[in-house]
Amino acid sequence: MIDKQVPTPAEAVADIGDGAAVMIGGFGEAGSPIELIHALIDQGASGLTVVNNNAGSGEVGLAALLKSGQVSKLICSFPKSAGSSVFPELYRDGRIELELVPQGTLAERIRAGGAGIPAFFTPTTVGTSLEEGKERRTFDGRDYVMELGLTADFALIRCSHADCHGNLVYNKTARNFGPIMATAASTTVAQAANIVVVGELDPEVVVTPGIFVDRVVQVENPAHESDLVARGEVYP
Amino acid sequence: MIDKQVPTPAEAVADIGDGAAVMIGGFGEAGSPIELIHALIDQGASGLTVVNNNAGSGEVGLAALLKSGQVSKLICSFPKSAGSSVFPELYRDGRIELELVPQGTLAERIRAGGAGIPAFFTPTTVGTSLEEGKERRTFDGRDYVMELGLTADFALIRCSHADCHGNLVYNKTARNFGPIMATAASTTVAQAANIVVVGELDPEVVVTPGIFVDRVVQVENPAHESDLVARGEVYP
Amino acid sequence: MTSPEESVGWSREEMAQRAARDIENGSYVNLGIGIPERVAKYVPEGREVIYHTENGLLGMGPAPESDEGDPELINAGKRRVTAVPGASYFHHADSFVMIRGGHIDVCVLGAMQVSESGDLANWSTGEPDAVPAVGGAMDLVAGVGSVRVITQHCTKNGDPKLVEACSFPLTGPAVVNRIYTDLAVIDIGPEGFQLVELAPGVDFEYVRERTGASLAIIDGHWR
Amino acid sequence: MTSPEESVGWSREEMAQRAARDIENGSYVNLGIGIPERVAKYVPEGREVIYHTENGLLGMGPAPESDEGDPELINAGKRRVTAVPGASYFHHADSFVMIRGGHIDVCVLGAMQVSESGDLANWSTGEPDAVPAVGGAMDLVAGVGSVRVITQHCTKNGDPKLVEACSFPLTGPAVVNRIYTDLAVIDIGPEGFQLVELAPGVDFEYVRERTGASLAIIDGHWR
Repeated sequence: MIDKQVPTPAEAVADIGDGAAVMIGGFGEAGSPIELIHALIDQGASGLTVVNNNAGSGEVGLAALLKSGQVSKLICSFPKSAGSSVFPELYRDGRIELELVPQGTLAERIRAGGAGIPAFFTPTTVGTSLEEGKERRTFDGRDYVMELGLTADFALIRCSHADCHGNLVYNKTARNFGPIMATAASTTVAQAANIVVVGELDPEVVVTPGIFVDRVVQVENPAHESDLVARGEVYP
Repeated sequence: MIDKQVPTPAEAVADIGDGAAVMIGGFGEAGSPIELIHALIDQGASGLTVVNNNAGSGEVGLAALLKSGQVSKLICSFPKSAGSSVFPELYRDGRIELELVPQGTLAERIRAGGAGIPAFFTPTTVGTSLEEGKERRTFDGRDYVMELGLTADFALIRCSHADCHGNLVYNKTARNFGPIMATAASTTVAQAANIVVVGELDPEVVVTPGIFVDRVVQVENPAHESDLVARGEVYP
Repeated sequence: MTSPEESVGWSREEMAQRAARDIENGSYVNLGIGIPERVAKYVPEGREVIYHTENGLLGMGPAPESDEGDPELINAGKRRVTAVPGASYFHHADSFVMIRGGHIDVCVLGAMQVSESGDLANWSTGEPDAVPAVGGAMDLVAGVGSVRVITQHCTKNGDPKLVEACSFPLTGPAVVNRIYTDLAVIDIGPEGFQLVELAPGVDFEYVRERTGASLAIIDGHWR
Repeated sequence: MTSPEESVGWSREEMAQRAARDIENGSYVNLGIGIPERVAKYVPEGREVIYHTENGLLGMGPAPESDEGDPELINAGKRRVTAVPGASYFHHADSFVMIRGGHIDVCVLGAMQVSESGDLANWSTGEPDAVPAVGGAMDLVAGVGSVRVITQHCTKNGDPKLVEACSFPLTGPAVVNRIYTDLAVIDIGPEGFQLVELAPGVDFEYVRERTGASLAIIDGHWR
């Protein structure tokens, strides 16, 4: 009776409003929910804050979303890529705000957001320019900075298998930010290459329990960003 | 060439010294590394600080370790059990110190200790007597208390399958504290019912990666605490 | 103070049954040890509810048929349970991500006292020689969306358990949303205890006499 | 300042080879993108080393034979890799538990500058119009047991990269343990740069001239 499946990516992202904070899974192309991102481009919500480790490549997926002008702020650890000039151009033109966060701090802030932890201390960035504006504190003779948990209105992630309860498993290094983003968003949307019947996923191997997932949408043969970029595709 | 297997529980715990902090896995009997605990009793180290969610039952396993007088302090969320008077007697006689920590805070403190997070904020205990001595702070209009990460010299845990790299998988709700304790101890010792060749565990289903485990020891038919208690067994 | 009258109001099973009526389809629920556990079996047909147990299982099913089961498949009360299709296992830190992070919709707990502002006391009598044990109760009340309590309206001595201010140590301040007693269903409203429903054969005055703080009726909000 | 002489010292491959000699059997290692990646193929036979890539894989193997592989099995440089027997996948928060929690024994990184107190600058030129990108570098230097650097001794312009104080923004202060350059192996000792070993055909004076801070010889500690 619990059935979180929605028929199409378009329906899965239909209620993302202007100004929403959207976490988008993936490290490079692995785990990037391209079809959901493209649906968000079609949908047109603007003034978005996007959380992703990177800034996309080529002019598809995340890079295309940035290019569309829908994103006003990017929270990110590594917004450079060999294959895209989209973000650098927006950034140099002052058309997008960047919050640069070290990768491990980004991951931990998302995990904290999902865990009801409003803040934590980390050694990362102590003594660097990225420490600016953060509170420093000493524990056991070592210095740490305080970082805040990060939450979002939506998370868009990609997995290999899902069931209608929202239980998810991932493929190899496509796991990356998916499981933690699923915990940190008010509404989590997962695109899955395969949707299986409830009970088919072994309870010992479920990576994201269904409690963290609100919608699953089947995308049977998801695109690989590198293929699209290699073919010179541009979205839309 | 990497081979973390040691032949016996006795050898696996031989270097636990007087005054050591020892995390012991398990929630009730599920995941309790009884054979490692019994080896620690035989070994005789004293003045131990033990971290476990409970205080054991009957007079075997954790309860027997407490009864042996080797433990000077217990960090714990629920030191009561229907089946044991060991802890209450020690506690009322002032022969053991108790640090009472809510279960979720205990888990998060252990996870933080393993993650290099010295402190974090949580809403749990705000406005209660267990808040005493903790720093309170407001984030976004809600009050939280600061809790410190918890580490230990040793972790003793129990799993179902291990390989010689120390990769572990668990059985059902015996997973509980094992994976986080493995990250938080300088030396982690895992007893496994089955030791399999490296490569046999699917990389997608490994719960504790070998990096967190220092020693694995095979205990082919581990005792179940409830069986021992039902038979009225007493250790040693 | 009046002594409890066994023949009046709901039985323990009926209290669990009444609480079960409020469990919504599709919700994620954590049930405390004791009477709250019994809620699961009374959830009306046609609703699918997923039970969380803080020791690392989402999708907990009932106790196994025989005395068998797996000693490593237990609930927070350390009793053997089963896992339903769609279940998942996880470690303790992840389990409390679900609780502290606000992902569990409902928990149902026992109580020693509840105050009119929703303070809950259910973990300690505060007696100096008692062994203190808190478990996951403070985490649950701090993190779960809707905190509901099942309790006798009065203690064995006839003292009210619904009070102006708790005398026992708190589990959490201003955390309770709804209380199911043998006499009534009562919400914590903006102005304190608020009657939602009376048990059969019990009238408002009867409940008010046995409540240690003022009890309001909100028009049309109960029958 | 002298201009770089191509014929002198170690090649890039030899620098990687030299760094590989110091990777101990059984260690857990994270290799940065670029030259550091090449260290893996030179680890002496008879040693088993487990490679971590921060995007969620412990037990990373070399690139797949063909151009095939799996686009979802990549390393931190976003290139396709393989997984060796005994590998495991995990999410990003767990991956940085390994890094921040001090579980990774060694990382080998590139550098723009290293100071005599072990400060590392390797993420930004600090130019105002550059797109800043930090990735996992700050986490690695803050958490990994031994931080080692592979770098040319001087820039293309012949300026020293081993300096008294970094002019570029820091990745972390006092974090570097050992530096492998084309000219020498140098430790950060209690009193600054400390020569461990000279590349073939390079003498101490040659290295000292090209080092932007004092360089010590510890008796018997190099040959």
